[in-house]
Amino acid sequence: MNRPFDITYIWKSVPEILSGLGVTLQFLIGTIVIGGILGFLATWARLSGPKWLRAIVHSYIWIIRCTPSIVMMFLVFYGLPELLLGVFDIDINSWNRLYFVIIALSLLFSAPCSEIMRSAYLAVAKVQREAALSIGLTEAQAFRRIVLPQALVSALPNLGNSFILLMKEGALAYTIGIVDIMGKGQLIIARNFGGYSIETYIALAAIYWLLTLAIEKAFKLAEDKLSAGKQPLRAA
Amino acid sequence: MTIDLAYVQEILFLVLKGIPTTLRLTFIPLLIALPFAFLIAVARQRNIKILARVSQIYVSFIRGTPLIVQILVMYSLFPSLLNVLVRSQGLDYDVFGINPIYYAYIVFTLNTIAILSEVFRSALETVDKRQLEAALSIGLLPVQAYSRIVIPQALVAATPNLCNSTVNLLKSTSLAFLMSVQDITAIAKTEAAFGYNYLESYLVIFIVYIVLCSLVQVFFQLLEQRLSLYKRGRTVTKKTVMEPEYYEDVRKERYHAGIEEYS
Amino acid sequence: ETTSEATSSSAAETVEVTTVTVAHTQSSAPMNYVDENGESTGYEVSVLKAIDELLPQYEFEYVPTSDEDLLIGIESGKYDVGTKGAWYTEERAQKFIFPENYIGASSIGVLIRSEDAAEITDLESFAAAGKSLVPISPNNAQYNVIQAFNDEHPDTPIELTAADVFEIADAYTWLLEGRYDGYFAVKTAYEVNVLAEGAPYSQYKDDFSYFVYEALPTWPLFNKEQQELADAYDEAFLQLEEDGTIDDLMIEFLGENTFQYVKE
Amino acid sequence: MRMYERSDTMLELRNIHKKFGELEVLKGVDIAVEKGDIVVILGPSGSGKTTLLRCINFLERADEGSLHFDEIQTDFSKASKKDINAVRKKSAFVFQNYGLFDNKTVLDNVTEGLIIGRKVPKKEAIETAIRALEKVGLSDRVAYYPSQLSGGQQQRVGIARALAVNPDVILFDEPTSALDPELVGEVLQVIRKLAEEGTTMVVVTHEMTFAKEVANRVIFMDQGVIVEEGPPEDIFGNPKEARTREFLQRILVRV
Amino acid sequence: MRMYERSDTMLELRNIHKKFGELEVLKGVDIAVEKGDIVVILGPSGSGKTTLLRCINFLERADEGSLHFDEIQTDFSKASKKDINAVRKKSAFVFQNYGLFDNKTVLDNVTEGLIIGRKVPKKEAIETAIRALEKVGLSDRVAYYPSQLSGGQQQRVGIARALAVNPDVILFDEPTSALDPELVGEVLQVIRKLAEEGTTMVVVTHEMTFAKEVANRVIFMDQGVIVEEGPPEDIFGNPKEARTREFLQRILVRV
Ligand SMILES: Nc1ncnc2c1ncn2[C@@H]1O[C@H](COP(=O)(O)OP(=O)(O)OP(=O)(O)O)[C@@H](O)[C@H]1O
Ligand SMILES: Nc1ncnc2c1ncn2[C@@H]1O[C@H](COP(=O)(O)OP(=O)(O)OP(=O)(O)O)[C@@H](O)[C@H]1O
Ligand SMILES: [Mg+2]
Ligand SMILES: [Mg+2]
Repeated sequence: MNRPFDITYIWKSVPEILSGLGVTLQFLIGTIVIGGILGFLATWARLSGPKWLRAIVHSYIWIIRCTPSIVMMFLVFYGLPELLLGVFDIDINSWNRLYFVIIALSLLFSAPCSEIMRSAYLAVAKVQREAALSIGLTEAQAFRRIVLPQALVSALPNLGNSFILLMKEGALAYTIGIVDIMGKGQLIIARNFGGYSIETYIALAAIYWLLTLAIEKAFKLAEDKLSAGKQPLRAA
Repeated sequence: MTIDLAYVQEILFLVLKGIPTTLRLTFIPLLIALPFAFLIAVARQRNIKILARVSQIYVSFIRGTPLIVQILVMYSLFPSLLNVLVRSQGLDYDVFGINPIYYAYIVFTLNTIAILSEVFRSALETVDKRQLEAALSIGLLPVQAYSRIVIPQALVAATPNLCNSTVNLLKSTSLAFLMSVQDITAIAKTEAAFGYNYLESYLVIFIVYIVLCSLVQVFFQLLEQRLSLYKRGRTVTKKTVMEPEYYEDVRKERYHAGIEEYS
Repeated sequence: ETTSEATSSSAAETVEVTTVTVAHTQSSAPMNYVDENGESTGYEVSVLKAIDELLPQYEFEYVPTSDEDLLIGIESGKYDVGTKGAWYTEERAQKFIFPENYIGASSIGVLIRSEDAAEITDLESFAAAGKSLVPISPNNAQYNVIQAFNDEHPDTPIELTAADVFEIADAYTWLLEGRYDGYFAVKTAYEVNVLAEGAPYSQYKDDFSYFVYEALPTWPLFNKEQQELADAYDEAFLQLEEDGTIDDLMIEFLGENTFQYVKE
Repeated sequence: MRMYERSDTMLELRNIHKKFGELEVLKGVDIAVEKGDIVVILGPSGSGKTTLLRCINFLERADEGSLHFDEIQTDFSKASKKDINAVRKKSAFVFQNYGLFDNKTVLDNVTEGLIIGRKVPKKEAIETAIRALEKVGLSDRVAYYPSQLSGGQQQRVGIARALAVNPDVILFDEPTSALDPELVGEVLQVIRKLAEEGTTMVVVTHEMTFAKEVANRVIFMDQGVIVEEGPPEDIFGNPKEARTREFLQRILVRV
Repeated sequence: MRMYERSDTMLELRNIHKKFGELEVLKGVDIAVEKGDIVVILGPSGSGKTTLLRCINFLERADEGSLHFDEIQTDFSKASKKDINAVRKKSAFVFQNYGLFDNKTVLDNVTEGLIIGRKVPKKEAIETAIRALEKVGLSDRVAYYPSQLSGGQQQRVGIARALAVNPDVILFDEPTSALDPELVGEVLQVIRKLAEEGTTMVVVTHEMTFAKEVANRVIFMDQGVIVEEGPPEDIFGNPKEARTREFLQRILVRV
């Protein structure tokens, strides 16, 4: 194959790509926190809220899951300021664009996140909660101390999937001009008129993979810690 | 800013033609991925030495690298490589004539396998070990024990996450346009480019995805209800207690055969 | 007169300064892009910067963004003006104000293998030879050019494949290995990737040959409310064309003045 | 047979009804238990004993009926969150299936209700827990997880967990089903001692010996109703109802 | 005490060792069971009874020792998949914790091993299943899921499930722990009848009456070793070992 390849360029592009890391981490963490809280509230409402609230939350999750991310991005970037201005007379047009990215991603993340939590919660044996209540723990305590840690064991791999997907959502930020590591890579390639694209993408992939390995490592530790006392499904 | 409804209608009709492609791009990779993902999940769960290790690296690599990079490799580099191979074998096969949708299938399948393997792994965590043991003890083979007892129970916890993944996949198939595959997003974008009717195009895309994703969600919701019947315990009615059909059938036949020994 | 006011800096403080948000695409070098330092640049952006200097009543602020956001943003008024190498269509003219003067011209040339150079010299001969083109993004002016060509030559159309092209130099390889026969390349890109000293494909420079088909004029797009701004642009643009700034910028970013290839 | 000083009613249920779908499992059950009483509930499999205990602790919501628990007086259909929590704080449940916390060690299983539920300081809670575990002969298994225990060991952790929180009322659901006779005797001692200290207990059991030796009142249930109740010597010695006689006959023949 | 015709050894274990981490739970156990035998294993909680049964069925892999099961002869460290499957096909296990399939109704729990494991036609399987369920008094619960059953009902489904597959050897782990005395008697009848038909059974139980009435050999285990074994009249009437005497004493005092 007559494809030019300049291995040193991989190295050369790394510093500039890394200058986008701050943005990536900001929207990743921001979304995990806000989207996670939203998802948690949605789960709670769906499992033990009053009927009307359950219906609302169910539709919310339903619609969000149907929404393509680019559509959500534009709804938030254009619709939300209009809405806030029209209804509450609050002007958020001057906000840092990163906030819009975080809001859009949080909404998108909250729905699958809530489904992950719901399925994990339902998978914990009923008697675990009952036993906790019977020794005088309140519902909240029973949930936090007994049910949640067990539910997390089965939620973690799915949350891991979601976090990693989220981290790679830079393309979405790029559409409104927020440049994360992926965006940096694309800027470099554009400046080179497409030259050294493979080298640049290799650098990008390596950086993403390293970040993924870090996330996976953290999840593995959490999983090992939380699954204490659990007997893995292994045939004798 | 106004939305041109007539134009929305026009694009909608054009976009409908892309639905089969979008569905193919979703369900073919999904169906191929299911068994592989499950095998990886089992291998990792049961810690089967080399297999578990290799799958772990695979999952991490595929999840960890941007889809666009995988598309670059699969769509841009892979055919060139294949071409060199075919040539070196002296074959006369037109590698570049291959419909790029196949590369799209490969990329999406590889990704779906990685994602679903984690979904299944977590689902298997929810099944009590004793369920497997009980199945083995009445003489089911491990394969049967998994398929009849463990998997149905694991699927209850897996369904909402399978739904998440399917819906995500459905939406991310729009990336196939990078490989010149004409799915619904591709058609809408091409239409939009001419008159810059992006608002209308995105509205149409939104509508179509709402319909498609809703169908997927309905399917998985019904599936979850069906699979978790045993957990909620279906409401006991007089009928289910007194005369479940199969039981009645057997009783009747016994009666007619004159061997009704139990009344 | 406004022009004299604008040029004389002494009058500047008497004018109320309006901030104008200028959107531009971030990855369409050489027309619009973001440099190593995160600064907006490119041919079109540079022209607008020069225009800003001529207009004391306006202060331009640049926002690099994507094609989609740029269009929706200008239409909704989030951005006052935007530039993305947009070409003119009737439909677009209903949504945006196109000024009198186009800002640049995107030269459309086709890169082919040298072995075909004898046979192919223009699009007509390319089409007649039944050659295939590397897929083009429908967002790109080139897409429109081929569509127009096909409309004019219904008997020998060029097969046109749309793809959401991501900017990669692989098209050069594709030509070499015979996957496609022609690549619609901006001349600058060809120069940077093939002709220049130490360019990634310089070792194959004899394998390629390039012909220019035409240049398609590109316009900045103004929000429907910004007629006044558009007028100010037109005036300033003519001035820049006159004093040679445009020509300088063309040479700087595109290597040549592409207006010469614009067909009327 | 012992008689403990009786102050007043600790626990009283009136007219409990509970349906699962169409199946009526409890058909109007009344029970009154005095402070310090050990009430044993006997009855064939599926007669509603577990369901009754679960209703007392609001793990199952009875469809009808009223509950009086110490100062708490409420209707099952109306019971507020506050009432429910108060009842649970004052009682403990030993589950038929042990119901240990799978993600906690033996020690943590026992201290959980103390440290979290009752805000006992950690050190004190551990001491109490170890004392409770010693009573059931398990102080050498504190660091094990439930999945690493034998059936009998798990059952004993369940008992220790209930004892440790020192509740006013303990509800035992077949607390000795997985225990060998040696241990049954030991648990019996523990229960007697608790009663002497004033703890009220309701025990569902199939062990007749256990019932005879420990109860000061025996209730015989069948098909969701109380067939007969009274002091053990009456129930075992001179049952009035035919159903009770029939049930006891088979046992007495065998033992 | 019955003596059944004895053909030859059905099940033989030699020198079984099993460790969990550092804890040696089985320390060299030897057992030989003839066809049609009912062997009862007694022993205090945690002595390794369940672990021993689990090893026989390969639910736990013993670290050392050999197994002879009908024609199968293998070493635990070497046993092939084929051996393991063969052993499981010929045996059934009644779990201390019932171990019902949560996702299957009572009827399906019982037919599963027949239809899937043994390829019995569906109709025939249902008939067999219903007969097995009738034996344990549960034919009116065929359409229930395990979560809708009382403890005793679950245990009986577990027994019916094992009976239905008509295995050569049944391993019972405390099969009557959740049953009332009436039902214990019935299960005892069932087991006796099976033995007469030639089924070999190993029963772990804490019910001494059960042991006395049904066993033709009793094994007393403690701390991972067999302390004493023999016919029930010897073990109960005239135990040789001090540990056995001590264990039995406490029971005999109480019963
Ligand atoms: N969730 C449920 N849905 C339907 N029926 C149920 C449910 N829970 C219990 N039952 C039925 O209620 C009846 C009483 O059950 P319960 O557990 O109270 O019996 P029990 O007296 O404790 O029996 P055992 O001695 O066998 O434990 C049983 O027939 C059982 O099938
Ligand atoms: N997975 C495990 N990890 C560590 N220790 C274990 C594990 N399983 C069992 N044990 C230990 O092995 C010992 C024997 O357990 P086993 O279940 O065989 O006892 P058992 O004789 O059946 O007792 P019981 O009558 O109480 O059921 C117990 O002390 C228990 O703590
Ligand atoms: Mg019960
Ligand atoms: Mg045991």
